[in-house]
Amino acid sequence: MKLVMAIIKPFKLDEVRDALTAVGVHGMTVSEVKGYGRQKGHTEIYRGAEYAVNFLPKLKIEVAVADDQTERVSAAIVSAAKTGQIGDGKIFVLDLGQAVRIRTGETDNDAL
Amino acid sequence: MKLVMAIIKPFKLDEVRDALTAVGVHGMTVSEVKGYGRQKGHTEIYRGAEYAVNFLPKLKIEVAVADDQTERVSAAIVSAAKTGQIGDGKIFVLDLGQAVRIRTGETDNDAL
Amino acid sequence: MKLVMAIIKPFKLDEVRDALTAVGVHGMTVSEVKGYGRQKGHTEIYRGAEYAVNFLPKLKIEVAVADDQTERVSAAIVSAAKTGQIGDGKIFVLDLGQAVRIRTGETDNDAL
Amino acid sequence: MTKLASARCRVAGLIASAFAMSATSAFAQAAAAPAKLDGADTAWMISATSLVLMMSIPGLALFYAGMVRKKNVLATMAQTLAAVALGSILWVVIGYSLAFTGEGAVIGTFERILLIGMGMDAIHPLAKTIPESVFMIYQMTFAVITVALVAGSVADRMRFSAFLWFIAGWLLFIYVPIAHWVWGGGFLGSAGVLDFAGGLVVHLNAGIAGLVAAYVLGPRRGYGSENLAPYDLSLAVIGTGLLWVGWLGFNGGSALGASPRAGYAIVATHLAACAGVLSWMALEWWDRGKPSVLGMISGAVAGLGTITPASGFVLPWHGIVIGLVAGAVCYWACTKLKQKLGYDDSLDVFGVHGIGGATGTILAGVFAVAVVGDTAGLLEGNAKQVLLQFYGVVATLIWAGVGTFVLLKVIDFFVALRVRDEDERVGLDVSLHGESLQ
Amino acid sequence: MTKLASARCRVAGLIASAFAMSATSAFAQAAAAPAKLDGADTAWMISATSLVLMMSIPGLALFYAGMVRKKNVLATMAQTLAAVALGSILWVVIGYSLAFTGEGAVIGTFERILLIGMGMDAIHPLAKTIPESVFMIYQMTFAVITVALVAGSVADRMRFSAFLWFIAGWLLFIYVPIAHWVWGGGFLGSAGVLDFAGGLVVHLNAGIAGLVAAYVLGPRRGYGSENLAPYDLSLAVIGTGLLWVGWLGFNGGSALGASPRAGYAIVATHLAACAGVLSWMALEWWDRGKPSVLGMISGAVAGLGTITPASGFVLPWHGIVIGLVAGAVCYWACTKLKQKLGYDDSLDVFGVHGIGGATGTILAGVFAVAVVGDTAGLLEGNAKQVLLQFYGVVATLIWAGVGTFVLLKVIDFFVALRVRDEDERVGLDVSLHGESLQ
Amino acid sequence: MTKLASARCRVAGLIASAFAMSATSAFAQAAAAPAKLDGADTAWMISATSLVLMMSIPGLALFYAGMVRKKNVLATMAQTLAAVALGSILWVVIGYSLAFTGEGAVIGTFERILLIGMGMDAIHPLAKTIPESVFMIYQMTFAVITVALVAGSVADRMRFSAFLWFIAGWLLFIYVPIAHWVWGGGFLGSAGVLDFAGGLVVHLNAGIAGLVAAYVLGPRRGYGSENLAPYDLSLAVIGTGLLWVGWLGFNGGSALGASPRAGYAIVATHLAACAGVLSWMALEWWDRGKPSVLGMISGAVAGLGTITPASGFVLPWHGIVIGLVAGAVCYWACTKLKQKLGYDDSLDVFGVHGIGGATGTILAGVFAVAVVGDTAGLLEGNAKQVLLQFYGVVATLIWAGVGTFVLLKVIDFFVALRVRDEDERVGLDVSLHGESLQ
Ligand SMILES: Nc1ncnc2c1ncn2[C@@H]1O[C@H](COP(=O)(O)OP(=O)(O)O)[C@@H](O)[C@H]1O
Ligand SMILES: Nc1ncnc2c1ncn2[C@@H]1O[C@H](COP(=O)(O)OP(=O)(O)O)[C@@H](O)[C@H]1O
Ligand SMILES: Nc1ncnc2c1ncn2[C@@H]1O[C@H](COP(=O)(O)OP(=O)(O)O)[C@@H](O)[C@H]1O
Repeated sequence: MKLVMAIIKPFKLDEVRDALTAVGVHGMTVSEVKGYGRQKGHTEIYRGAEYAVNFLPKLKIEVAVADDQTERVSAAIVSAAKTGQIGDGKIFVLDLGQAVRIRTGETDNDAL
Repeated sequence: MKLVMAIIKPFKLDEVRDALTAVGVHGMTVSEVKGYGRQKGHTEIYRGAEYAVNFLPKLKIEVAVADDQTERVSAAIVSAAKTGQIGDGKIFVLDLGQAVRIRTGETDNDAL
Repeated sequence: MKLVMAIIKPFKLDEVRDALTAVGVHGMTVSEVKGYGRQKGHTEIYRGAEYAVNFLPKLKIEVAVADDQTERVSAAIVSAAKTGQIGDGKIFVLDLGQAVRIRTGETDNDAL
Repeated sequence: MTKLASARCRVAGLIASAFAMSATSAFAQAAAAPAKLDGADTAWMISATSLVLMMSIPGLALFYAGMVRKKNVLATMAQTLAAVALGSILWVVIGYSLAFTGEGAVIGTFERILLIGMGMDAIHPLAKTIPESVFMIYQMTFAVITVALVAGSVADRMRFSAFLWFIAGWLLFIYVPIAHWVWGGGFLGSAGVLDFAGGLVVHLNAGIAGLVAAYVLGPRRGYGSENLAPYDLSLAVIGTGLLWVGWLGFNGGSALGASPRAGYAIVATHLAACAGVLSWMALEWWDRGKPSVLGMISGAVAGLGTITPASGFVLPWHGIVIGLVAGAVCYWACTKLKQKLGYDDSLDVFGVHGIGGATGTILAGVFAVAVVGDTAGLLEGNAKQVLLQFYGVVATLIWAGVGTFVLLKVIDFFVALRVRDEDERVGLDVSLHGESLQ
Repeated sequence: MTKLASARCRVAGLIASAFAMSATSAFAQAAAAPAKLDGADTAWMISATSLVLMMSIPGLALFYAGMVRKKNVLATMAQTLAAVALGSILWVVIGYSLAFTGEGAVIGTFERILLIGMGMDAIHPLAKTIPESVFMIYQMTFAVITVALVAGSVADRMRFSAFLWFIAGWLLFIYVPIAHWVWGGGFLGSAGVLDFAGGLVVHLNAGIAGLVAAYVLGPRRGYGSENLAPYDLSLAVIGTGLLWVGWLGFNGGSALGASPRAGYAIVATHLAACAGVLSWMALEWWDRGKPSVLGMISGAVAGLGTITPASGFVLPWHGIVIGLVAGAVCYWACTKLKQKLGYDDSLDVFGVHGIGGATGTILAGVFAVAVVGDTAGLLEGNAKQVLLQFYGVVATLIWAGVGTFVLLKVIDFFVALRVRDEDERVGLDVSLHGESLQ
Repeated sequence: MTKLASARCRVAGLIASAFAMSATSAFAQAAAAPAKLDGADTAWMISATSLVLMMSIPGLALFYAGMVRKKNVLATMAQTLAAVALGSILWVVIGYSLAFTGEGAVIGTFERILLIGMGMDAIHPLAKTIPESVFMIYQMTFAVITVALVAGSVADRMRFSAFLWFIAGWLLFIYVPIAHWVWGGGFLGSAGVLDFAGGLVVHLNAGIAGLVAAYVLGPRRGYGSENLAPYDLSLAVIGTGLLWVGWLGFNGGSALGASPRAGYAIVATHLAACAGVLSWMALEWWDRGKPSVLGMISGAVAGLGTITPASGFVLPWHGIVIGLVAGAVCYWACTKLKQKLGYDDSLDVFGVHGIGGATGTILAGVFAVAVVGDTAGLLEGNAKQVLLQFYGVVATLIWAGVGTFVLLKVIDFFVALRVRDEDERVGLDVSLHGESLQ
C-alpha cells in the first residue's frame, strides 16, 4: 500500500475529490496547510507596517491506496488539480506498511 | 521505528491519549483534519442554497514509536477510539527512518 | 528522496525557513498542530472550572528533499529551531518513494 | 423641561387663558404653525440620529460581512464604511439641498449647497420643532444606509474604485430625486403616496438597484457549484440586533418628535420584526426541516423593512400582520423566486428589501388608519390609497431600475465594475485592501 | 422645549401667578395628578426602550454565545432571538394586559388584549407623562430579556421546539403574574416590597427558573470530564459592554422619566457594575492566581443584576457597596456553591442572576433612603423593610421554582426537552439549525 | 413637554407678556441664570452618557482588541474593562471633586468626595439644566475612556497589575488636573483656551501619555522582524462603528443640552469622521497602492479625535476641512513619523489621538465662529486665539509628558511594568488571565 500525499490549491478540492471517486477511491483525509515555494505571496499593510505573506493557503490530501492503484490515483490528482499556473502543488508517495480500520479491526487493503 | 498515524473522531482524543500513556507513549502530535469516507455528512442551508458538507471534522494523531511497540500502540488506539459506528477512522503505519530531538540532538529511539 | 517532517515551536518558523533557504531548500509545507510531550501546558479557568491544556501549539514542517541533502536539512532545522528549552520538538525522516510536480508532471528530484 | 417647570407653565396657562385648557391638538397645530424649537423633540431626534447611524456602522457592516466568505469580510465592511463616508459628504455638499429644499415636483434647489444659510436657528418646514441641522443629519443617515444596502447584491466581486463611483452617482441621481419626490415636496408625496420612513425611498429603491446590479455584474465565481456558505453568521446576528434596535430610531424618529405617534411607530416596528422572525422560521422549518438562524435574522430584517413605510400610519398590532406577511413573501423571494430567475443577489437585497419595501408600501395603503396618520386606507374604505401606493411603487421601480442600469453601464465603461478572476478567487480582502482576517 | 420657550413660559408664569414660582414638587405633584404627556420623559423613555432592547439583541445573545463551544454559538443566539420574537408577540397579545391592567392582587385583566383601547392619547396610570404605547413596549423589553436569561442555564442541550414552548409558557405563567404582583398593582407591590427595576421580577425569577431547568435537563455531556471552555470570549465581552450600557436604560428608565431620580439610578447602576468587576476580579486573583476576563465580565453583570432592585431607592455611592457585595457572593455561588451542589447551570444564570437578584432585593431594604425613593430602609431605622424584602424573595422563589418545574415537566411530556446524544455531540448549530460557524 | 403643553404655554406667554415673544437668546440667557432643571436637556444628557459609555465598552475594547494578535485579544479587552471599572470608582471617590469643584486655577476641592452633598436636586454651575448626578457621570465617561485610550500604546506587553496602578495614578495625577485646568475653572479655561469636548483633556493627553509609555516600556518582542498583523480586524471595525456613533454623544453631549449647538456639533463631528476616512484612504491608496480597511477606520478615528475640541465652535462644514487635515497628518504620523522615531506605539495612540488632538485644538482656534460658540477664531480675525490654543497644547503636553514619565518610573520601581519574555511570547491572555480564544 501507498500513502499518497498531495498539496493542492484550495479551490481544487471538489474536482480532486470527484477525480478520485472516479478511479474508485472513496476515502481521504484533508488538512489546511500553508505552502512555501516558487509561487510568491502577497504583502499586507497595517498602518505603515508591511508584512510579506510568503506562506500561501493550500490543502493537503492524504489517501491510502493499494499498490496497484497508485499510478491511477496520482494521475487523477494531477489532471484534476492542474491549472498550469505556478503553485499547483506536489504529490508525494510514501510506502504504507499497514492500515487498520478502527471500527472493524480490518487491516491493510480491506481497511481502505 | 514507525510513524503511526491515526484518524479518529474528535471527541475520542482524551481517551486515546490516556490509552497511549498507558502503553508508555508520552509524546504525540495532533492536527485538525477533515475526513471523507463512508460516513455521510450533513446539509447546511443558507437562504435556499443547500450545501452538502461531506468532509467531517476528524483529528489526526501522529506518534513515532519503536518498532517493537507498534502493535501495542496500534491496538491501544483501536480500543480507545472505537465506537463501532461508521466513521471511527483509520490507523496507518509508516516506516520511520530517523528521529531527532531538536533540543538535545539525540536520535532515533532516544529521541522519542 | 526523503520527507523530512519537523515539529517546531511556532515562533521559530521564520528562522527555520531562512536556514532551509540557506541550504538550498526552496519549498515546504507547514501545518498548525498541537503537540503533547514532556513540555507541560497550562491551566485555563472558567468560572470555577479548570481545564488543563496539555496540547500546545506547534508547527509541523514537511520538506521533501533529495537523499543526499537529508543530513544538511536536518542539521539546519536543528540549529534554527533549537532554544534548548523543553518542547523544542522533533524531526522525523521518512522514505519518499515518488514526487510529482502537478503543474508540469515532472517527477522525483526534478519535482522538488 | 422638568415636571416642575411644566407644572408652572400649566398654572400660568390656566389663569391666563382658560380656553387653552380645553384646546386640543387642532388648536395646537394651528398655534404650532410658526416654527419653534422643542427641546424634547430635539433630544429624541439626536438620539434617533445616533440610532440610525448605528444601523449602518456597525449594524449593516456586520449584517453583510457575516454572510460572506472569510476572504471577503473586510472588503464587505469597507463598502459600508465608504458608503457612509462618501455618501455623507455628498449629502452635505449637494444632496440635501436637492432633496429637501424648494417646491419642485421633480427636484429641489441649490439653496442649501454646503449647508449655506443653515444658521443655528434655522428650522426646516417639515420639522418645525428641531434645529435644521438635526433634521439634515437625520435625513443623511437614511441616504447613506440606502446606498450601503445596495452593495449587498454584488458582494464578493465589485471593484472598490467602481463602488466609490457608484456611491456618488447613485446617491445623487437615484436616491436624491426619489427622496425629493416622496418626502421633499415632489410629485409622489403631493399626490398622497404614503411612505412613513422609506418603503419606497429606502427599501424598494435599494432592492431594485440591487437586482439590477446583480444582473449587470453577473454571478459570483462558483455560484451554484461551490460552497459559498457564510463564514461567521454570528457577525450577522450582531448586525441584525443593531439594525433592529436602530430601526426604532429609523421609524420612531420619522415622527420627527417625541410624540405618541413615535410610540405607535416603534411598537408596530418591533412587532413586525418579531412576526417576521416567526413567519420565516416557521416556513423554513416546514419547508426544509430546520429553522436556521440566518432565516430568523432574515425574517427580522424583512419584517422591519416591510413595516417601514406603514409604521406611522397603522395601529401597533397591524405590525404583527405585516410582519407575518413580510416573512412569508421575502422567504419565497429569497428561496424560490431567486432560484427561478437565476440571478445571484449575493445577500438578497432584492429578496428582502425590494420585495419587502414594495409589499409594505402597498400594505400601508391597506392598513392606514386615519386617527394615526390622518390618512385612511383600504380597510377604512379608502381603496384609492392602494392605487396611490402602487403608483409610488411603479415610479420608484422605474427610476431606480433604469437609472441604476445606466449608471452601472457608464461606470463599467470607464472603470471596470468587476474584479479580476484571480482577485475574486484570492478574496477581496487581500486583493483590494491588502489585509486579511488571520 | 427649547430654553427660549421655557424662558417665555417662565415669564408668563411669573406674571400670572407669583405663588407658582415658590411652588415646589409637592405642588407639581398635585398638579400633575391628571395624566399629561411630557415630551422630555417620552424622549428618554423611547431611548431607554432602545437601550433595553439592545440588551437582549445583540447584548445577551453575545454574552451567552460567547461562553459556549463553537458548535453551539448560533443555537445560543437563536434562543435569544426566539425569546424576543415570540415573547414580544405574546406580551402584546395578552401578557401586558394581564400584568399591567386592573387592580387584582394576583393577576390583571383582559382589558388590553392585543392592545385594544390603547389609543394614541392613552396613558397608563403608572406612567402619567408618556404615551401608554411607550410604557407598554418598555415593559415588554423587560419581559423578553427575562425569558432569554433563563436559557443560559440549559445552553448546549435543549431542543429548540421545546424552548419555544418554554418561552410561551414561562412568559405567561411565571413572568406575567410576578410582574403583576410587584409592579402591576398586585399583592407584593401593595405590601410595600421594593423592586425598582427587577431584582425579583427579572433576576431572581430568571435565576430560580434557570436553576430548576438545569436540574430538570441534567448536565451537559462531558460536564466535569471534557473541556467545555468557551469558544470566543471576546463575544461575551462585547455582550457585556452592550448589557452594561443598556442597563442605564433598564434602571434609569425605570424612573419612567428624565428626572433626577433617573440620574441617581444610572450612577448607582454604573458604580455597582464597576465594583462588581473589581470585587470578582480581586477574589479570583487571590483564590486562583489570575484574574480572568470571564471573571471581570461576570462581576459586571453580577453588580448590575444586584443593584437593579435598589437602584432608584438608594444613594449613588451605595452602588459601590452593593457592587462589591455582588461580586463576592456571586463569585462564591458560581465557583463554590455550584460545585458543591453539582448542578450544571451552563452559563450561571442562578449564580449570577438568582443570587444577585435576591441579594440586591434584600440590600434594597437595607440601604433605601427616604429622600430618594420615599421609602426608608434598615439603615434609616426601618427594619421592617428588610422583612418585606424577604417576603418578596420567598414569594418569587416559590412561584418561579414550582412553576418552572411543572412547566418543564409538562413540556417534556409532550415534546422532549433535550436533544439526542448524537445531536449534542455534533453541536446544536448543525443539528438543530442546519448551519455552522466556518 | 408635549407640543400641546408647549402650545398652551405659548398662549399664556403671549397674553401675559408680549415682549417675551420678541425676546431672544440674550434674554433667555439672563432669565436662565438661576439653575433650573430641563427635562429635555436631561433626556439628551442621559442618552449622551450612554453613548459615551458605549464608546469605551464595548467600542474601544473592540477597536483595540481587533488590532492585536490572537493571543492578546482578551488581555486587551481586560485593560479597557479595568479602566472603566477602577477609573469610575476613583472618579466618584475623589476625581470628580478635584476636577469640577471650586475655583482654583490648578486644582479643585474635596467638596464632593464620594459625591457628598450631591442631593437629588443638586445642579452644577456648568450645567444648569440637568441634575448634577447626570453631569458627574457624563464627565466620568470622559475620564475613563481617556485612561483606556493610553493602554493602546503598550498593548501586548504591560503587566495587568502595573496597569491597574497606572489607571489610578494617571487618572488622579494627570487627567484630573488637566480636566480642571480646561473645563473645571482652572487656568487654561479661564485664559480662554477652547476645548469643546476634549482635544486637550482627552486626546492630546492620552496621546502624549501613550508616546511616553511606549518609550518607557520599549517595543514589543519581534517588533520590526516578526509579523505582528492584527488577528481580527473585523472587531476593530465594529469598535470603530460604536466609537463613531458614541462620539455624537461625546461631542453633541458637550453642548450639555438638546440645543441647536448640539446639532451643529454632531454634524461637524460626523463630517470630520467621514472626511478623515476619505483622506486617509486616498493617501494610502496613492502611497501604498491599496486602501486598507485599517486605514479607513484609522482615518475615521483621526477625524473624530481632531474635530473634538472644535466641534462646538465651528460651522458644520468646517468638519469636512478639519477631517481632511486630520486624515492626512495622522496618516503621516502613524506611517512616517513613527518609523523615523522608532518607538513602538502598538496601536498608534500618539499618531492618532496625540497628533489629532493637538491639530484639532489649533484648528479650533483657526476656524472658531463667534455666532456658534461666542469666540471668534483666526479666520474671523482673532489671531490671538491660535496662540491661546498653542498655549493649551504646550501646557497639556508638558504635564502629561512629564507626569506620565514619572508615574511609570515609580510604578516600575515597585511593580515591574512589563511581563516576562516567556509570558509575552505565550500571549497575555493565557499568561495574565488564564484563558484564551479557542
Ligand atoms: N520541497 C518541498 N517539500 C514539501 N512541500 C513542497 C516542496 N516544494 C513545494 N512544496 C509545496 O508545494 C506548493 C507549490 O509549490 P510551488 O513551488 O509554489 O509551485 P509548483 O508546485 O507549481 O512548482 C508549495 O506551496 C508547498 O506547499
Ligand atoms: N483511503 C483513505 N485514505 C486516507 N484516509 C481515509 C481513507 N479512507 C478513510 N479515511 C479517513 O478515515 C475516516 C473514516 O472513514 P469512513 O469511511 O468514514 O469510516 P470507517 O473508517 O468507519 O470505515 C475518513 O473520514 C477519512 O478521514
Ligand atoms: N513520540 C512522538 N511522536 C510524535 N510527536 C512527538 C512525539 N514526542 C513528542 N512529539 C512532538 O514533539 C513536541 C515536543 O516534545 P516534548 O516532549 O514536549 O519536548 P522535547 O522535544 O524537547 O523533548 C511535542 O509537543 C509533540 O508535538
